[in-house]
Amino acid sequence: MAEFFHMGGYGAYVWAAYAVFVVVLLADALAPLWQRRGTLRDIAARLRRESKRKTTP
Amino acid sequence: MNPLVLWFHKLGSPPYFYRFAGRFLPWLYAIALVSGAIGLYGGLVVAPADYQQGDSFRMIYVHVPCAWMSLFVYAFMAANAFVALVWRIKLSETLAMASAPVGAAFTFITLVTGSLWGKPMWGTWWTWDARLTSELVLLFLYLGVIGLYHAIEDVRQAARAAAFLALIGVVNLPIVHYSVVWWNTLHQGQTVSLMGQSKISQSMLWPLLTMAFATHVYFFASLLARARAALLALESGKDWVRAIALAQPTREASAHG
Amino acid sequence: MSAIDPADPPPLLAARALAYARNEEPIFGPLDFSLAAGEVVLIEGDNGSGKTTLLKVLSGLLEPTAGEVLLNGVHLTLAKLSHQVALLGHLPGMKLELTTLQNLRFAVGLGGIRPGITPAIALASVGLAGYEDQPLRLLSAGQKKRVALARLLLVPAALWLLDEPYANLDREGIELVNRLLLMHAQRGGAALITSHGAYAYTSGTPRRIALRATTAEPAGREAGA
Amino acid sequence: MSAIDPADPPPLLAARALAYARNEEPIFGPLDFSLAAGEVVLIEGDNGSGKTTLLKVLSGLLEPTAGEVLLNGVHLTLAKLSHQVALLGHLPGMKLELTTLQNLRFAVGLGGIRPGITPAIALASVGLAGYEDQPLRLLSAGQKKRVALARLLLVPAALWLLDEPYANLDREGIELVNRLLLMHAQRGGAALITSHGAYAYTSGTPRRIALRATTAEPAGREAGA
Amino acid sequence: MKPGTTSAACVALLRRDLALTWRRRGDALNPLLFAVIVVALFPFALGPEAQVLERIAAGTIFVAVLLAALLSLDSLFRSDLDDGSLEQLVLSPHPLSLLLACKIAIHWLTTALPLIAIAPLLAMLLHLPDSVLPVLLAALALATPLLSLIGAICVALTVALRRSGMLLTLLVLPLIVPVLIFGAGACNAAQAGLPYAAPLLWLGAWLVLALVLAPLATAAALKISLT
Amino acid sequence: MKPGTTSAACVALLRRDLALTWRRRGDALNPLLFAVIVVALFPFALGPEAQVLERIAAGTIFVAVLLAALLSLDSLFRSDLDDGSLEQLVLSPHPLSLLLACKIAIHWLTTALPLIAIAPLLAMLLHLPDSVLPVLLAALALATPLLSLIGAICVALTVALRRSGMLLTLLVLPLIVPVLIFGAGACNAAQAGLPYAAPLLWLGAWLVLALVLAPLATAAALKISLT
Ligand code: HEM
Ligand SMILES: Nc1ncnc2c1ncn2[C@@H]1O[C@H](COP(=O)(O)OP(=O)(O)OP(=O)(O)O)[C@@H](O)[C@H]1O
Ligand SMILES: Nc1ncnc2c1ncn2[C@@H]1O[C@H](COP(=O)(O)OP(=O)(O)OP(=O)(O)O)[C@@H](O)[C@H]1O
Ligand SMILES: [Mg+2]
Ligand SMILES: [Mg+2]
Repeated sequence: MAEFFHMGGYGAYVWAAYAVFVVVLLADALAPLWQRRGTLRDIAARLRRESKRKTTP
Repeated sequence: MNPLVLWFHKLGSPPYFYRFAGRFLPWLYAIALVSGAIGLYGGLVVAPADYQQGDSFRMIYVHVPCAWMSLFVYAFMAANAFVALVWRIKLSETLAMASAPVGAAFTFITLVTGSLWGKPMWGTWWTWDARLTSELVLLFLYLGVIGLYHAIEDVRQAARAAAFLALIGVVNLPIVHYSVVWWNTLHQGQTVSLMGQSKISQSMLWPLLTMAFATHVYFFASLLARARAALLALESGKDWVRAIALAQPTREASAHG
Repeated sequence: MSAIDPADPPPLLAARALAYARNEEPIFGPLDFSLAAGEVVLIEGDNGSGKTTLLKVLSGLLEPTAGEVLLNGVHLTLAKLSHQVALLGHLPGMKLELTTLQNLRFAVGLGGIRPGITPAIALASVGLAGYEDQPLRLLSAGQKKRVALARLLLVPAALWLLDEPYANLDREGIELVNRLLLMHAQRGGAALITSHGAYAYTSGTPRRIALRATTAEPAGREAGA
Repeated sequence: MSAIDPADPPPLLAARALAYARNEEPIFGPLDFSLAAGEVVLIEGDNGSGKTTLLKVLSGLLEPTAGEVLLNGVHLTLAKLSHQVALLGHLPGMKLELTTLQNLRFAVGLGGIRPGITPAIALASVGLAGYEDQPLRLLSAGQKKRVALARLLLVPAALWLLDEPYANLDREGIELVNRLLLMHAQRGGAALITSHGAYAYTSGTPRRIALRATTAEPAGREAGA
Repeated sequence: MKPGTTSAACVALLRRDLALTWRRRGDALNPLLFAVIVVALFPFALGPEAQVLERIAAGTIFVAVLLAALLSLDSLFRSDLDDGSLEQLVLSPHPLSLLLACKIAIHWLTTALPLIAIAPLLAMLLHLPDSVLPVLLAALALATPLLSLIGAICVALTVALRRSGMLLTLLVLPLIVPVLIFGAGACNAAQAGLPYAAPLLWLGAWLVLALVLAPLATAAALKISLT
Repeated sequence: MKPGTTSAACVALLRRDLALTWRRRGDALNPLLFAVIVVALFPFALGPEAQVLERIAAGTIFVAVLLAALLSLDSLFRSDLDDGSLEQLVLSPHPLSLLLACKIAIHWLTTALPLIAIAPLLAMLLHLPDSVLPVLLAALALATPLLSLIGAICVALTVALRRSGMLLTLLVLPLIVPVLIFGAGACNAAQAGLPYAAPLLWLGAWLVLALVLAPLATAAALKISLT
């Protein structure tokens, strides 16, 4: 197992490369989720404001 | 009308696309995850160490698929940009702009993993040879497209301007791909080829192809997710979006700042 | 729609179901109106009702979301439309560093000149005789507006689109605008002007087009990620 | 001049032989006037007569070439003067990227707040309730002006200097300005407003200060070496 | 009701822009001084060793000139946008690409040409060998119009933005990397005694292409960003 | 009729400027990209030889970072001037120098600090030896606030002019040549294995001086250029 992580002396490089791969793609996958949630929240807030605007003269 | 054409027409309608994409997304993510796991297992465990490079060659399984994707996504973005500019199809604008961040992510991974691979192989993190340089330029092109898109306030105008820029940048794609042929570079030449004979053994090849498949599927998943989010913002005045927003669980929604 | 009765000349400008939406938010609803030669029409509406936007659409700077515009009964692309029109917006379209005369000469070079007038005459008719060599930068807000009005006199456009032409002008300036409009109408031109209604075009009762503020709030991108 | 009769309170603002010249060209002549608490005074003048320049001098942004300004009977340096005054010029002094509420909060942080009012109340009083989270960028010309008026309500300044407050406003907006001015006068404030005279402050007949355009043409530096 | 001729419009535009440059002639000096200062910073930053400076002379001058030309590009349409003149240009009945070509030409004449003129001075500051100077001048003469033309497209795309200066740099850079590599490459080859004609010929070929296509692309980009 | 406290005004200003930076966070990336791009231009212009690049690395990075910080300085008061906020600041009852110090601090935090953070990346691109990197970072950490402070004075002087970008460069560069000499000098000394503490200490001393005097000078300059 330790040998597996050691990667013939190249462990640091190999695992760093894989870590970058996973982390960047994970961030990329989460971004649209956040964005969608933010947009929906903005729209809902705006709808509320609009209804307020219609009620106040 | 031909049912396929009809379906395409329907796909152009944002609410339909939104629902359609929402239905497919989980499956795409699942396929990408599973095939990615298989590919990584194959690359990290099954494949033998390279006789020259030892275990460091295992970086190929992230480096090369991402490198391929960085080019593929740009081509996809440019094709959509072309359609968006010529036929003014809103969905193409959205798809082009949704591909840019994913492509930039793949380009970034290519640069970093290449750099990490270069340190043990060439003894330096970075050299200014043609392939590395043109890939860096590709990253700048992606960033330019994204930057321009976010800098302009009107969303559709922003998409069209950025699409225009993306089209101009297409000249860089052949340079990246053929740089190893046109100039003598430190970077490895063509090793894997779909048509001819690959210069790499089968046990090393299949995990690579699996990873390539996984990254393609992942790209389309991410693309659909981004396009969905962008469509919501773009169509925020339409009733179907309002309905979705109102159906959202309303926590203490403080929307300021 | 394009069958035109030869006895009845088509209106100079006709809009059919013209509408504009920004990011899917309607700014002004579908509008139908026409403007005959010799007519001056006032566009009225409250703050934010889309008056400025309407003029930009009619001048060809913005593309309408729906509807069409006909000039002399001919359906026009927006690019063509823009050549028949003189727009006076909030921005002067002039260089502060250059003199009034230099600015007007450039406008003439770009847009052509109406026969029988020169830049110097135009300047005199807006009450700025003697200011020919004055750089625009040294004029007050109202004086700059007068130079912009002089440009309208020079350029051979049948249709004037004026966005709040009365703003920043003193009483004499307001009368000047009315005089210019009357003159333009009498020689067969037409004009669309916006106003909040407190000042009005005084010769005869002008026709009015009313814009209501759309209730929906405009959806811009709020710092979208 | 500085002997003040204690029985007769000094005027809020008094100008003595105030004059301004740009590059030796007089812009407005020596002016003497005073403004008591509760008064609203209209500065009238043709285009280029120096109205904007006078307000800038009174707010302390420009230094007068001659004369002096007294606030509550005390002779003030311009730096001090500027702290007692709220100026509403042609520029909004607000950030287009921020929401109306954020902009007003900043104004309060910078200038302090009048007791008994909040930014949200001020917004509502200018007819923009419901626009609290709207970035200024998405408002029309008239709506932006209303936000600028809301700032005046918040800041604890006794003297308002308003440069063409009616420009860009619809009828309702004009009435709003008049209402605000009346309110400000009734609670002991004073205001100087410029106008071309076509709109006027409607409650009672306001006192007017007339500026004549100086006959000499302003001599700027024309591409001086 | 006839509009004026297109050539009259171009002449009017050229005259106005020249008059404006003359009125703002202080501004026109700025790119020159910027280039001089950037070049002059290098001896301070690297130390005064002549060999080092000589080795980097051609490349540094190229970079400095391109940066100066690039930063001044930002103002190509800026003031016309701010005062509404650009709207008037777009609304004029003449081909927009032709009018824009005039503006680009004026811009090159008034900013890039003076930069080429002071290149010998910059060369002296960094001890560039005299034999390389003609190559440097030829390379700059081909590279700067290319930059103006390619840059104009990007400026047109960013014109609707306030404060676009640096974004512009980002957009232009990828497109002019080849120009820089070939232009500075020719100088470096000349300095090393190698043949240098090929890269210059490439630059010339691109320039011809850009002269034809760039004004059209600029007009298209401008229309996108104004509507 | 009491105005708010001065600390409330500073807090309000800091909050507003941070909110603005957040709203314009795309713009905030620009100086970073500019610095990366300038650094990247050098290998294109000079060729890829590692020894050459290594020799000029520290100096070039210093020049690039200073130029990027400098060009972004131009916007320090620009938008406040354009929309009239600056008039309101000047008319406020609080010490102008304190308010301006807040603005300068925000500017440094949002532009110069990120530049320092990516300096290691720039160092990698030009093959700067690892041992020199800490010295480079220290020198930048002392030099960039000096630049912001000195630059702010010049910005205040030029703020009333439109299009002041390059003029600003001209005013500031002569003033920061000593900063460049000492900062890059320290790096070069470290690279040559020589002692490098003295120039850094000098930079530190100037920084303390500038922290005290520059906001006062900026306020004075601003008042001059607004009236
Ligand atoms: C920062 C450094 C690097 C960058 C930017 C980079 C970039 C790229 C790109 C863009 C490709 C795809 C080209 C195409 O499909 O047309 C690629 C492929 C490849 N790279 Fe790299 N690379 C880097 C370093 C390395 C290193 C150090 C190695 C190994 C020693 C390496 C090995 C490979 C291999 C084997 C391929 C597949 C070639 C093929 O079959 O087409 N790369 N690289
Ligand atoms: N750039 C913009 N982005 C988004 N919305 C905008 C923009 N400009 C204006 N709006 C909105 O569009 C609507 C119409 O604006 P427009 O400027 O046409 O109104 P207007 O009738 O000219 O008003 P005013 O009388 O105040 O000038 C307003 O609700 C305004 O808030
Ligand atoms: N920056 C300047 N430099 C030189 N002269 C100027 C400048 N600004 C204005 N002037 C001149 O000073 C005089 C007064 O200008 P000011 O702007 O105060 O007039 P105003 O009464 O506000 O006019 P308006 O009603 O048109 O706004 C005018 O003759 C104008 O031409
Ligand atoms: Mg309007
Ligand atoms: Mg005025």
